[in-house]
Amino acid sequence: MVEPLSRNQIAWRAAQDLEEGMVVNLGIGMPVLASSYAPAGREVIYQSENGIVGVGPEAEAGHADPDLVDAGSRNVTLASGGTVIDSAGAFAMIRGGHIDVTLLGGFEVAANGDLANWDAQVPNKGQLVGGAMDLAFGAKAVRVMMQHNTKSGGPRLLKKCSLPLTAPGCVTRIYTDLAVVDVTAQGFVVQEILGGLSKDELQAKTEAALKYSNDLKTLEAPSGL
Amino acid sequence: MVEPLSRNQIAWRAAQDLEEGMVVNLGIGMPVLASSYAPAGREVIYQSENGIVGVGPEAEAGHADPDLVDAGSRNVTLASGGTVIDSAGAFAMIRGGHIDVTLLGGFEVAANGDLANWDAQVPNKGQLVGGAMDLAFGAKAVRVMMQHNTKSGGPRLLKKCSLPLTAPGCVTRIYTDLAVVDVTAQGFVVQEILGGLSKDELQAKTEAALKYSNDLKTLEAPSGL
Amino acid sequence: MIDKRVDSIEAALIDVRDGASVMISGFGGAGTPANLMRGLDACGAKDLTVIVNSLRFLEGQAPGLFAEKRVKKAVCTAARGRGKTPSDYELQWQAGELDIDMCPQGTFAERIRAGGAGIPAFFTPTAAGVELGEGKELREFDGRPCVLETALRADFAIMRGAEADRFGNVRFRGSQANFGMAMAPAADIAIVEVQAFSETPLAPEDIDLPGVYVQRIVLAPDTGEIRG
Amino acid sequence: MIDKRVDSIEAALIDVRDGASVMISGFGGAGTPANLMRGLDACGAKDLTVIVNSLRFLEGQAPGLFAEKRVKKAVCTAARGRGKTPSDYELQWQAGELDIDMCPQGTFAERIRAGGAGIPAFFTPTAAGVELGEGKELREFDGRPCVLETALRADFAIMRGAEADRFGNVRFRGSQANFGMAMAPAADIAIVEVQAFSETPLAPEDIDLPGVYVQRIVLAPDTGEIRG
Repeated sequence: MVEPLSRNQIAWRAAQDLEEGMVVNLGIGMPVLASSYAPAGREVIYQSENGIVGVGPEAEAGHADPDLVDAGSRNVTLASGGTVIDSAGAFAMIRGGHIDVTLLGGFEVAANGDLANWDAQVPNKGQLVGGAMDLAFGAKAVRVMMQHNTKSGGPRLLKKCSLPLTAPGCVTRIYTDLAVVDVTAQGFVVQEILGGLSKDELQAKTEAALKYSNDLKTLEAPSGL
Repeated sequence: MVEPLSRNQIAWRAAQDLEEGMVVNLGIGMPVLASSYAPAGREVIYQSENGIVGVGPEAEAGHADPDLVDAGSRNVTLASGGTVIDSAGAFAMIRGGHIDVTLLGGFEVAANGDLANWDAQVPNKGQLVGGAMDLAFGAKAVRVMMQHNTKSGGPRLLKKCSLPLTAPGCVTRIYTDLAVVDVTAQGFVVQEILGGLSKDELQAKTEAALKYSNDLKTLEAPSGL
Repeated sequence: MIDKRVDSIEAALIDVRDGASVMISGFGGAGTPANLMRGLDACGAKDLTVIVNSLRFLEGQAPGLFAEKRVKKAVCTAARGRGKTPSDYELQWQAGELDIDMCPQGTFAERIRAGGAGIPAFFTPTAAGVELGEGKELREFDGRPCVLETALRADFAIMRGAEADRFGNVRFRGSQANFGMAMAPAADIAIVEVQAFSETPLAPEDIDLPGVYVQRIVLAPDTGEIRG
Repeated sequence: MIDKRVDSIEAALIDVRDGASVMISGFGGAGTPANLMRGLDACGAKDLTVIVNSLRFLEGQAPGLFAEKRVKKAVCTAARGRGKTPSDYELQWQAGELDIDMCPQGTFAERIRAGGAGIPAFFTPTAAGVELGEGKELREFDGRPCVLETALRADFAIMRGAEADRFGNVRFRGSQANFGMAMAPAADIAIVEVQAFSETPLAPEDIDLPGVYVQRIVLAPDTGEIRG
């Protein structure tokens, strides 16, 4: 079997689906890596929920401006044509349906598109919802990037989420280290599968039933990422 | 009897009650004249509901900027320290209780503070509410400037308004050409009366019962305004 | 490369069809999209819903909208003609041919802001307990009566700014922003006529309306006479 | 002459008493009023209600607030400590000593914006139909379920800006504005620590937060280390 995709390779794959002119919000963690991998020459506008409209690359070492951070508290730059608004304005943009795509991390996704990505119910730890729920409810398309399985090997693509939901029925596509899976009215439909991984093997790692696209492709990403 | 106050004199009198640092919205018509008459050296911040925070004097002839108007469509300037926001922001400021005083024109005021100043029910003419209602509901203090009587001599200080209300129980003080009248829990209380005008004469021009302040003063304003 | 410019007023309004809803910014001539308003008049679309502060300013630039009875509904704060003789829209209103939703101006602005911000409805004290608020749902908050107001959205929003770039970022000057800042996010297609186009992206601090909210930019250096 | 400057952090916070409610801006260190937060710690007030995005950032600058159990209620979007060992606020939350109102961040920002804008309550889709939204009033708009959220106000709001003038006008730089733009109007007394004070009024186009919304300005050139 081919090696499962690395985090950067998952991010690369997700970035290939970002289109010219789209307004995109990248969640903290793996999703934010995607900003490095949009195809060259394709102009994507990255919004960050702390107010940045047009996030540019991370600041180079020694050039960080502590007054300019993104929602992941990274020291960033502004893209050409970018500007900064306030948090209430940024969430008005999110809630108002002005974000074409949000790429979010996930704990669990159900076959009906339910997303659980905010409360892992860790014992003795407090809650942290941040902007995840607003993005999951507000963006026009919610796409999830995550490992196909938990660290202990359990499934994350479920019949029904076990953790508290972030938003119901919101996810349209999932990028994992093993596959690209669409959420449709008929449940999960695999669009791309890792080379050398059989359908049975993928299903064994997935709780909910998988269907396959008539146009099933091999999941590929550049090596060395 | 001394001459009733002119429009500019009424505006002058109202302006004397504006205090240092107050944020004040002046209604269209007579109220906007008050901005010329605040005592010298007293810094008052004039807000205009189309977005100006810090309205300065009207533009001098030949220097009008058509892109900078106030809510009365006057070509104005910005005061020192002034800025411009948008209409939704300006009304958030008004509704949110950030306007210390609004001076408004009025058709009728009732002894309980009800104000009617937006719909004179002119036959065959459409309605125009503008920002009057937001100001009457939102400002911390609503003060009305108007002629004591209608053109045909009818009263404007009433037991009960006959025209559709702008806001209930909002008016705290009325400046007319004949008197300064406070609206209190006990109804109208005259604070100042035009020199030579008797209490009986003023009452005859007023529908609702008038009480008089223990500290009743003569209504005065500089001549020649 | 993102480039939101269109070549002409006509091209900017190409898909305004019968039954469209259009938000129109402007206050006292500032931010008033006089060229786009004239274009709206010329495009011939009817059964329109207009969301505009003052019908007088709309009639001033686009008299055909009312003369030809092409507006079926207006959401506005001012529907009074200038003279003693009733205007076309006053006559149509009285005849029941024009539906007018008369809003306090702050409620008008906030309903539009809500439409762009994904807030379907909100409570406000303005108009509670007076005739204009009759028929609206009432509820007290902290002892103060409030009415429920719903969001406004539209197919199109038109406005005027000072300068724009290819991303659709707009700089307003003076008091041009007025209703436009809230209208652009509340419309599917926001169209901004601008006095000047900047070949280089606007500086971050010069951007009042982010291009995310703008779909079309059209260069129109002069407003012509604005009648209000 | 209007002059909203106060001489020190202590003077800026002089009337923060037991039982006060305090909004605190800042995101990822930007706009974080580190000096005022330290002053809040030092002032000793207890039974506080804090309205702040992240309790971790509050504890970072003002550890005494939690170590001394001086916060009775927190409205926030993040109440998770950094390490595996529970933080003071996590322990107090579990023990029922600290009431936490956990809000989606957009709802948090909008509730504050509503508080400053005179909107007592609004409907929003966010959290409708999920556990976090349970217990809230539900209503459908255009077929979409929404929850009713109420406005937030406070006695005080504290934030950091780049520059201010005597009118209280504030310029933010970078992403400093974040929650502060909404918090200042939502508080009776908004206090802004700034890196620099301008002896001349700020230029109109440089003003992000109008002085109308600001009651006190305190000069604090350095933030010191911001712990989050």
